[in-house]
Amino acid sequence: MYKIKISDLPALFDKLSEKYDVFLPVDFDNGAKYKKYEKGDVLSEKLNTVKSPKDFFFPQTEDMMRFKTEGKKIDVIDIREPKDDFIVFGVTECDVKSFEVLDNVFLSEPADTYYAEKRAHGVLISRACSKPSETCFCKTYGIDPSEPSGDISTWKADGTLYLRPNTDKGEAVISVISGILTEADDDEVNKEKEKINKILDRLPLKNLTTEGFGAGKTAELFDRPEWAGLSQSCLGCGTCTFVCPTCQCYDIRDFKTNDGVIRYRCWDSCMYSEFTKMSAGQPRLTQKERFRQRFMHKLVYYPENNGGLYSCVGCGRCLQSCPISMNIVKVMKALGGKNE
Amino acid sequence: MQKISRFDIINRLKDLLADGNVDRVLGWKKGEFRYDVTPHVFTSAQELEADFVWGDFCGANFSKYLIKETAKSDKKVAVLLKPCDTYSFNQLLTEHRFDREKVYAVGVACDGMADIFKIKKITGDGISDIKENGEDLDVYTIYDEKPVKIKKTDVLSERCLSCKSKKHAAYDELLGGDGDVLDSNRFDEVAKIEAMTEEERYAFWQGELSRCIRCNACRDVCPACTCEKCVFDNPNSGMENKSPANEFEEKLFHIIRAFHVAGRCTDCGECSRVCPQRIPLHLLNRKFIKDINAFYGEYQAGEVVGSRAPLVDFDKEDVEPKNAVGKEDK
Amino acid sequence: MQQRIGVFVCHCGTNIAATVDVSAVAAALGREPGVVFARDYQYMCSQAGQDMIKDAIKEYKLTGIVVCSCSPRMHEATFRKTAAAAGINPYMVEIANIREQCSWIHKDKDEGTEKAIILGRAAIAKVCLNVPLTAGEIPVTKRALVIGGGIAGIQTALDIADAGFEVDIVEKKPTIGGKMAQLDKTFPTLDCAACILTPKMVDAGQNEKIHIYSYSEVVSVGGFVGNFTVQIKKKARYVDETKCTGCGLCTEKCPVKNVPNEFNLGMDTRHAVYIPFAQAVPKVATIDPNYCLMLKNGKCGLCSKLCGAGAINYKQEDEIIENKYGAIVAATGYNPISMDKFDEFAYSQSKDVITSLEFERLMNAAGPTGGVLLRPSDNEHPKTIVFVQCVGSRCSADAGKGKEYCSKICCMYTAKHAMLTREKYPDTDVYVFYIDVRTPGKNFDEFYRRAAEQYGVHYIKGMVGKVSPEGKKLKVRGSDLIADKQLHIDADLVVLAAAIEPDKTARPLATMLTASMDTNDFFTEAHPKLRPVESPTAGVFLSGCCQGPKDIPETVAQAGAAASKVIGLLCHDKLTANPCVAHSDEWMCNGCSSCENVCPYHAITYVEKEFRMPDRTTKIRRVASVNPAVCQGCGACTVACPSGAMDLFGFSGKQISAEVDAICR
Amino acid sequence: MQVNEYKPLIVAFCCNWCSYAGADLAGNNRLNYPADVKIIRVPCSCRVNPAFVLRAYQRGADGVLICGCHPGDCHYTTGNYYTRRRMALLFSMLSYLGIEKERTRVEWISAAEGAKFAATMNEFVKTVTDLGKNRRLEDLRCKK
Repeated sequence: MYKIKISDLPALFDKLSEKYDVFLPVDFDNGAKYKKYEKGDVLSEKLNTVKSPKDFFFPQTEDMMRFKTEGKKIDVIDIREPKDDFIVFGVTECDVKSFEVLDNVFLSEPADTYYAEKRAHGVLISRACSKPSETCFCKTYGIDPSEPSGDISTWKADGTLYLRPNTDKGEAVISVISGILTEADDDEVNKEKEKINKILDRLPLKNLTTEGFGAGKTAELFDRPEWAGLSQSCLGCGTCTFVCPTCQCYDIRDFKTNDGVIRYRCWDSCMYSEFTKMSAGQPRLTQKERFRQRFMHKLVYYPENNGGLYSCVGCGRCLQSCPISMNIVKVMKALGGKNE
Repeated sequence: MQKISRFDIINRLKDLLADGNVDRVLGWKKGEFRYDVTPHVFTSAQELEADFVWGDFCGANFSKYLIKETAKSDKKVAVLLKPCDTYSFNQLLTEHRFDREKVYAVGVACDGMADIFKIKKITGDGISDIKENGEDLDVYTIYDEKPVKIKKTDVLSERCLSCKSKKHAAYDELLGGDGDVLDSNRFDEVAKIEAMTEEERYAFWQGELSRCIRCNACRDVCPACTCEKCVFDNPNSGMENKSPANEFEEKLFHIIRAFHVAGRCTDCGECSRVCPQRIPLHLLNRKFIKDINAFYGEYQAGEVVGSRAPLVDFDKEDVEPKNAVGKEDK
Repeated sequence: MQQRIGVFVCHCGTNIAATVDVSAVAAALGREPGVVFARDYQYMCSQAGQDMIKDAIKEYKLTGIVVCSCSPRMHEATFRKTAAAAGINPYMVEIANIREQCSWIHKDKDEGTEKAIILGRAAIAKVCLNVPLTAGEIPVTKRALVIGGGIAGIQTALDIADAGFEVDIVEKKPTIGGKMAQLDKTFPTLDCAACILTPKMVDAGQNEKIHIYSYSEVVSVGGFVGNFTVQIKKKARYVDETKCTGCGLCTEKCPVKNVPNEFNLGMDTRHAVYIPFAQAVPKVATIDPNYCLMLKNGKCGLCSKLCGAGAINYKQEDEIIENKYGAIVAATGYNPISMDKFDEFAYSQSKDVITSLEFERLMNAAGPTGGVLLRPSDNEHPKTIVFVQCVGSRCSADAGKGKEYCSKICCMYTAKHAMLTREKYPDTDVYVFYIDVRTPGKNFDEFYRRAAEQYGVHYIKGMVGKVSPEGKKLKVRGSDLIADKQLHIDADLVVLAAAIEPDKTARPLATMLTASMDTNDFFTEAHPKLRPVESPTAGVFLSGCCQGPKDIPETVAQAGAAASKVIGLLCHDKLTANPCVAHSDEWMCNGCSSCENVCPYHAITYVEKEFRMPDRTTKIRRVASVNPAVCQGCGACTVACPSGAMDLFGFSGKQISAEVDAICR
Repeated sequence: MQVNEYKPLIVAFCCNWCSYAGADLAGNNRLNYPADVKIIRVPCSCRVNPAFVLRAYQRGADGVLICGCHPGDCHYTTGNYYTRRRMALLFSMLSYLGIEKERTRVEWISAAEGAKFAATMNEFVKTVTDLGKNRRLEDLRCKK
């Protein structure tokens, strides 16, 4: 365990940014968002950035390759360039856990090399959630925000930031800044953990459980009449999907340039009427079906294929941004076992 | 504090259901917290009693839902409409988007809606309850026993700060009385941007629009965006796209969207309300409204059913583009 | 299916080849995706060139062709026929305009070549998205409308009727005849205008195929070639045309006698009930509501009492008649311009300064003076007459008055006036001030020389600077450019050859007809050389001075030409429609009516239609439906439509975008 | 003196009946204007969708002209009146977003105004050349 005074954080970021591209949540007028560190930037106190750190590994739009045409000739060009190491700082535990969800999808064979490369170069520095929001429900999925993981875990207590490397990558980062860190014991951190756990007990969604969901529940849940009511006012926008740290659907598209084509991928949303459109049309014709797909995937299909792991981490972003305030919590309460 | 109480509204709605005038009600349903209210179709008095809410977070405009809702059954649906919602209601009727005969419109008086984002800016996260207390809101958090007292006027939604009308443009009956068309200051923000230099304007919008994540919430909530298939979803349109791939795509989407609703946008402000990135999208639509008023005479979309939108109309003496554009430039 | 495009680059002799490296263009375009054949040739539009295209289409199994040549306005139709002859759809042809919009305007060969390649690429990009279009057929209403009953309109109507088609004439005045009826003699033969016109008027009046709507105006025109719907307002003349025998008793007995007589240009008076002139057709009285005592204050009723036929009807109202026509001829004629802005000639100050048309009436036996030339001011014989030519014609654009064009007829009628004056009154001195004397016409110059040489008319090259009335005389100051001196003439009468301009009714009519006009309000012809009597709007034809100044023989010739075009149209039972029309994708349409609101032809209607939805439900939806026979293909609806449901064949959104992309590459 | 090597790319949408014919007339009369202007023929100026204008900028155009018949002289009677409203609003919006308003323009040029067509093109090319490359509405992907 290491520590550094909060007031010395600028020095830490300065030091880190000599070697790495450092990204950290910074407050903006419209909310917190990840930003590449520049001198003077201050770490946001807010837990949730509007968009999750998923963007660094699986960007909303990502060029994949290029086709260059000359007359009737076509060349295929790999446009990937070597990636440098980078640090994403201040990742909450729910967001850290989202990478487990994403890794299952992108790193299982055949691995997605675009994603894999970024994962290999990215360092996650997590932080404990000292001040959870009313919309937080990570505990529902067994995530402990007082005990963050990642390559390095951090806690803030009493004007001090405590750091604990968890991986080799983390150790490597610590070695860069070891000059400005001091060794510390676990006492303060344990106290902070306790404090956080007490707050967690006061959260309004503390009793939300996954009971009634998970692998093997398809038949039970698929035709439940509640879906109609839950989905009836869904606008079919992609807000929930695009702020979600675990949503991983994308579309591959071609953009016609002046002398060829750029093939890129971009996030897609199962809420969209055009999602997974095939030559015969869309498999899910109504918003009810699309709505159901999103939650069934998170709560049933994904766990079924990934050893029981849910593809929701309880970050609460969708609770905050859905235009009509319909969300996974309301779905779980309406359909789940003991969520009265 | 809203003028009309939840109790009065529920009682009237129960009567309507009981009379058999309507068999369902489009209203606001309570959520997990005070502020996460969801549009919902209520079908019984019990359901209304249990879940109906009316208060400072009932911002959602139901007009657009009527397209879908009226197509479901031959029975009438009752809908609750705030004054600003009634303009969208009329505009949709002008565009033949639903059958007026299948709707029973209940106008509700509105004293403006609160913006949870503004509240959280003051109180921070962890809100456990919000209670209306006269002109104030008492906001309780899990971090403090005592509430934070906030003046409602300090956390009013942007659109409500420049409310154009407390008068209902359409209704079958009113609850809480009717107000007046207001002499609003809604074009001040537009004028402020117009007064910037070209470079400043560019930088301003660059900053705003670069945040767009193309979630389509603005479009999907917009009562004027009722196309069967949006050009941005249609591969044949030549501008279909799913992502804000770059600056150009961001601008293209928002310019075309604003243009498509120009003359049809009633300025209900839903686009800005729902934007997860809090881009002031209404300032694009309002620019068109301001220009239309200046170039072609005052026009309020949705004020009257059947009025002819300025872009499908003309006057032989209309101003020339070169004389119209950028007169306010420095 | 993958398109197989052929590209044909025309040299146009050296018109294109001089500034565009045509073989380089062909080579570059041959490398474009989709192009399987490209070559250049000296004259693509020649028989050999067209044969080359046809052969290539067959040999290379082309699905579309691009011709890089002159403007599509010139030869698009030619190459469409070529394509059709070779078995591909005529709408699979695009033209890259590398002559008018490239070789002729650029001097640098590299620049010209580069631009030609880009224009060619745009055409290739477009043609790849072309779809075969089939022109629909539209029925033709076998009836024509002639607007204007002057000599142009009469002749057109007679010729159309001769071919066996029904034809209606709409004339705003109570009688047909027009300006020619007001003329005395006609140049260069000096035969009497009435003698040659009135038999034609009678012919028109008696022809079974011709119906004359006199004292009537066109108020609206809808529809399109072959199928116009026209509303004609028959103004109330308070006389039942079917009963009036034209006996003229009422026009003699009417107590209101002081009405300025417009037929004589206000130089004498008529009664409140009147027949404009003796040979009027129809010979029916008309009551002038501005003067009739009965109509103004309900007192009098004399004419009604006198009329044996019982034709007077004070309660008559304007009537709107709606008819269908296959073709419309505009023959709205001309008027002399107002002299208001020409104060230097003292027109408004002295009654003895008159216009040439007024002079015609003064010389006419049926005119206010019974054909004796008398000064309007004192009824004395003028001894010195000055004719001023080009009053308001050939003015510079910045003069702020007058017209830039030559009115064409003034030189000849002034020579006629001068000659007739000298013949009838040899004691009169006649001066003609002119800028140029223009006499290009059969026997015209001979006529003018006779006036100057045999009749002793003093032709003075120069312009009159000022006319000032002094006592009984008019002091005329002018310059003689040949003698290089200032002239002062004490004249008794000054005659101004006022410029002629299109009738004021022509502009609103053009709007109704969607026919275009030039800046002077003359109707524009479809092609100035090759289609001089057709307007650019299909089914609308031009006759007489509404298209440009002309004399009587030219007018009659053009009237006949217009008639032959009308006959050529009406003898078809069906017409081929323009297939480049709008069409709506009903699945995209949301029924908002935006397109309906902007359509100038009411070609779009909304229908409630049952749809089988993708979710297997049935839904009734309100969707736009375009009548392809009515749509003219402007495309206003395509932009008004927010959902992009409306598109235009031949100019689809995708095609135009592809052109943009190709140009900006 | 420094020679300006910059050549702008200008897309001119011309209505078939007036402006395109005006351009033909300019050609007939051999009136020069820069080759930077590329004309796209449309039936009427009202066929020009704002999306086409934006697309031209996206693809690298530096200036866009929309040319039609003079108001009142539209071959289709009313098309250009709609053009006038649509483009006034579109241009105003572009200016509001900080995009140089001089780049986009509506011109009424009749079939008889060949000289005006050439003069307009000369003047517009100069205006756009002075403004320089369009940077604010271009899509860099197109050039990749």
